[in-house]
Amino acid sequence: MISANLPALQVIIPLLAAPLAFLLRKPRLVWPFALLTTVLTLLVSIGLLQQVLDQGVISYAMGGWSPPWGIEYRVDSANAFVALIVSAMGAIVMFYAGTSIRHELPEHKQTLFHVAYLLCLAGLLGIVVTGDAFNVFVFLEVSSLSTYIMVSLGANRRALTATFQYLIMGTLGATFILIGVGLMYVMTGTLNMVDLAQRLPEVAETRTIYSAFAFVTVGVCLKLALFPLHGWLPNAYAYAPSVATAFVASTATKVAIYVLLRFVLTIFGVTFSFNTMPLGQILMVLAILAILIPSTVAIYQTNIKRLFAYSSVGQVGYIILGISFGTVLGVSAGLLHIFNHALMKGGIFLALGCLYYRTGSVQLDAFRGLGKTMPWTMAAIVVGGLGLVGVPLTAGFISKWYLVMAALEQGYWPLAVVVLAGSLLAAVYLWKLVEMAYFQQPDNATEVREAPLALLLPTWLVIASTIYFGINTDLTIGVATLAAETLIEGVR
Amino acid sequence: MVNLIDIVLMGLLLITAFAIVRMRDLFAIVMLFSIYSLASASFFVNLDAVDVALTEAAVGAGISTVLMLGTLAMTRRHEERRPRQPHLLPLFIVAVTGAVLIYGTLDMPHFADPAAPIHQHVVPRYIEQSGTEIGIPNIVASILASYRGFDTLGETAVVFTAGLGVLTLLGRFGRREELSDGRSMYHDMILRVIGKALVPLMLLFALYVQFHGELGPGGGFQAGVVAAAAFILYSIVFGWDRAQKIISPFALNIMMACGVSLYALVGVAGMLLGGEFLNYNVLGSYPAGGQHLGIFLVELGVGITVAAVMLSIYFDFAARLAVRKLEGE
Amino acid sequence: MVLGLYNYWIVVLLMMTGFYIVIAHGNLIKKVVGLNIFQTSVIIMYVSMGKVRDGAPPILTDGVTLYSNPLPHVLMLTAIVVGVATTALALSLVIRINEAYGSVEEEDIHTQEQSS
Amino acid sequence: MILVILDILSWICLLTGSFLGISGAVGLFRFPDFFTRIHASGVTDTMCTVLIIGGLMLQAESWQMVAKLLMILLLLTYTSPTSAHSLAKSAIRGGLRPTLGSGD
Repeated sequence: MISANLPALQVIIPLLAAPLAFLLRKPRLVWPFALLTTVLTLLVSIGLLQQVLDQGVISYAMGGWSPPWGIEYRVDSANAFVALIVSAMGAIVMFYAGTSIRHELPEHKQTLFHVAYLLCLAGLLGIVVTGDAFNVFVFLEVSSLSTYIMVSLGANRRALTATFQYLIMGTLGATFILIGVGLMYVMTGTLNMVDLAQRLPEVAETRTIYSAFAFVTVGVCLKLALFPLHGWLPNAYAYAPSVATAFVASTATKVAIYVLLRFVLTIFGVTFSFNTMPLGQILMVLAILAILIPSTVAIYQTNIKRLFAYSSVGQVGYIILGISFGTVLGVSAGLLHIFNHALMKGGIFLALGCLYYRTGSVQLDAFRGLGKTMPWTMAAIVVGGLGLVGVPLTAGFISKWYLVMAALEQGYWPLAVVVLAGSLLAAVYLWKLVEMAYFQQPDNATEVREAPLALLLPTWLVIASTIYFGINTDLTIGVATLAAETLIEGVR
Repeated sequence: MVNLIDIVLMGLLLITAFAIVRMRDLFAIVMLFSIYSLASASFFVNLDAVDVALTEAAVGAGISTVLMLGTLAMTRRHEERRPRQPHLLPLFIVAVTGAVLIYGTLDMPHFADPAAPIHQHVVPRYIEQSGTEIGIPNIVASILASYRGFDTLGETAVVFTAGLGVLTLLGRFGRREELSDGRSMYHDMILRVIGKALVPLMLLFALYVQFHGELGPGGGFQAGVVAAAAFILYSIVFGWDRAQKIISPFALNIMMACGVSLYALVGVAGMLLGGEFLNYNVLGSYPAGGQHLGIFLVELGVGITVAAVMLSIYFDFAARLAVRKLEGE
Repeated sequence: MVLGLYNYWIVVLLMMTGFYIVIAHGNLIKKVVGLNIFQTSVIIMYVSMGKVRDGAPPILTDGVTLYSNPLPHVLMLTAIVVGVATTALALSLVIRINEAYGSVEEEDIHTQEQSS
Repeated sequence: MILVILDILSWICLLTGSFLGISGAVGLFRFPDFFTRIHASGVTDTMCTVLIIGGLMLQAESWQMVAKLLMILLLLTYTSPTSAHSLAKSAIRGGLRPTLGSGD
């Protein structure tokens, strides 16, 4: 019975656990409960991926109403893969949250944070596994609202303005998606993704569908912080509590990218998106700008969380660059980078959380002599940073390698130069930290010790996995290629 | 005739929207927004969307306006600054977006055209079969609670999240005992008498909307909002410290969580009895009976959560106001 | 065509008014109002799509065969509730911002953030 | 025959009600100060709703409809004067004083 209901359980477990955790009230009860929930969710998503790889696409009819009348949960290798990333990061970060949140938030807010975290996890997973275009909007709002809550709990008052800006931009993005879905619905009469994909070609050559395409794409790009629409991201990441930054940075934009893929490739179809509409060209230009400009801005940041937030905007550029080719190789490079970047950036933000735990600051000054005082934390940042640069033997290298291959396959060799330039910029901002940490003497005034094991353990688990997936690439590349094929072939 | 009403209402909406752009007085803006909401609710009735109209009137013109007024009471009333010079960039973005949308409407099926694809696919089954499959007359309620019941669970979760968020931001925690609400209108006899008469009527109406939702317009959301409005009225007239004696914040928290859990647990029950998640057919001895029970329970869950969250949000706002007053003195 | 679509065009105009308020005005409360107008207008758009000429409200009644489309109504019930949830959260953020900065004007807040 | 009379009556009610409503709105704009303004709108509004709902009752098709309209009327006769009252009261409390005398 459990195996038949896995798609529903994937979302239901965290969704039901959230109000129950709220009823428990006491943080010392809530955290273990939430941790248990996230671990169960992770197990479910592992099972789900296994099931998809064994049996192919799973279709689950919510409420027993067959699609397109009811809401369908449709799991294929692409969303099983993304769901695994989300729930894995969800579980690891939740383990870390126990110590970090107790330190950063007053007691009565800890419970609220954990509940919001569970809701956010449920929302993100709901977006990923659903096969219904409107259901995406509903769960997008569940995850967005809970993200706003988590970000607003940051200690600095600027967390509030950052959240407000995030809320405005996020709501605009969601409303754009809603408009786009509405226009698609009015032409086809259906909301089910598979059904939409089958019925759209008949009406694809209409101005309404062109307009729907524009609205959905712009709305999702707002959510995934593609370069000129990234305004909300740096401050939101910089001022959120450490746990929230690590979780949101490694999952939320990734899920938004998945939504883009799902809409553009599965629903509208590759031919429509890349031949009828000039999506490939537009995304490619924006991706190049995203790789170059925010990475340059990152160099001048003194708040290191903000630095890595800008770096995230740049890394999103790589993923979008892969997608802009519209080929199997390109999309699988993008998916690969979704996975690898989730690990690297998650690990780095967790390490920054360790730093904040000990020093109460993430400014550049706090890094002075950190190589001596907090060697493990600093090493984690460096290894994660090397991944961002794309040094061989790290996961980042693999995805960039594939990206360059995909570019060369299309004959776009100048793009290889852009990727290289992006890596150089990443090396520059990483060097800033390394110089401060290893070549400067620590202030003697403050005694800084290494972070507690409860924080270091999850951090290093993530960081070590970036190395593991940089060496053993069978699993990730296999699944990413399979997922890209599924997405591009679509349902036709 | 219907067209004429349409045009008048749309004209009203346009005037209100433009007035909001031009106005600088925030209080007037909020009241205009309330009018906008009410006008659109009337428009929905004209478009046959009675359920949507009821919700929009209760939520947009009711709760949203109350919350905005509460915010104004805590901030300042006037929009002080002139917007920075001519807004070329925003104007440009808006013009482009609008143009794309207008362009998109050009190939749309005409307004109210019965032959549009939207009326030919998927929906016919709801209209033709829901009477036998679900067995309740209100098709909107059938779709909301059963065919697309999972959306509604998500939506209830959104409401719960909002309650959680306002609790996090404005928190009722701490020294609420010593706070009392100096702003209460308890000493105004007319208000007291009318309030006493109205509150029970409103609660009765909420119950009617809740349980009559299967037969006519209504359902958990609308009922929840109306019930919350009744308590808000009580709290405005008699002071929120008195209102909190009737229904304590602690009880509200529990209700908030219990409503969502009830909804999700009904779904889980369907799963345990061998169906899919939220499959109500298996809940009863025959499918339509199960549907009936399922819809009743989930609507109840929605109603409880919505009422509790709306009231809780209002209490959070009111408590904040009282704290500010205390600190101001 | 004009007669068949004017309804949608007015709705687009309403939407864009709301959108303009959100992106052009610096007062946070006004932004929230604008956001609400934007969302309400999207709701009007959806509900307009569901209207069928001479249709009845979608509540099964004996002797009536032509009903307006109930599905957009269901979707928009969800959207309204999502809208009020967002509004509540946004307004409580405004209150907190006002406490922290003493202003709800974007420019004032920006100057304070630059100077600090 | 009786239907025609009912129809005429109902239209008289509706039109008078609408006229009162408009006159209230004009008063709201043209009267000199806050109190006279809410006086204008408050007083005419009450009669206006009574007439309009009365007119609608005459048009109603079933007793159920009449009962519902009656309830709406009752509700409005409760709330409309109360809101005018509390508006005036809070204006007084807020320091607003009526303009007395001839107004110039």
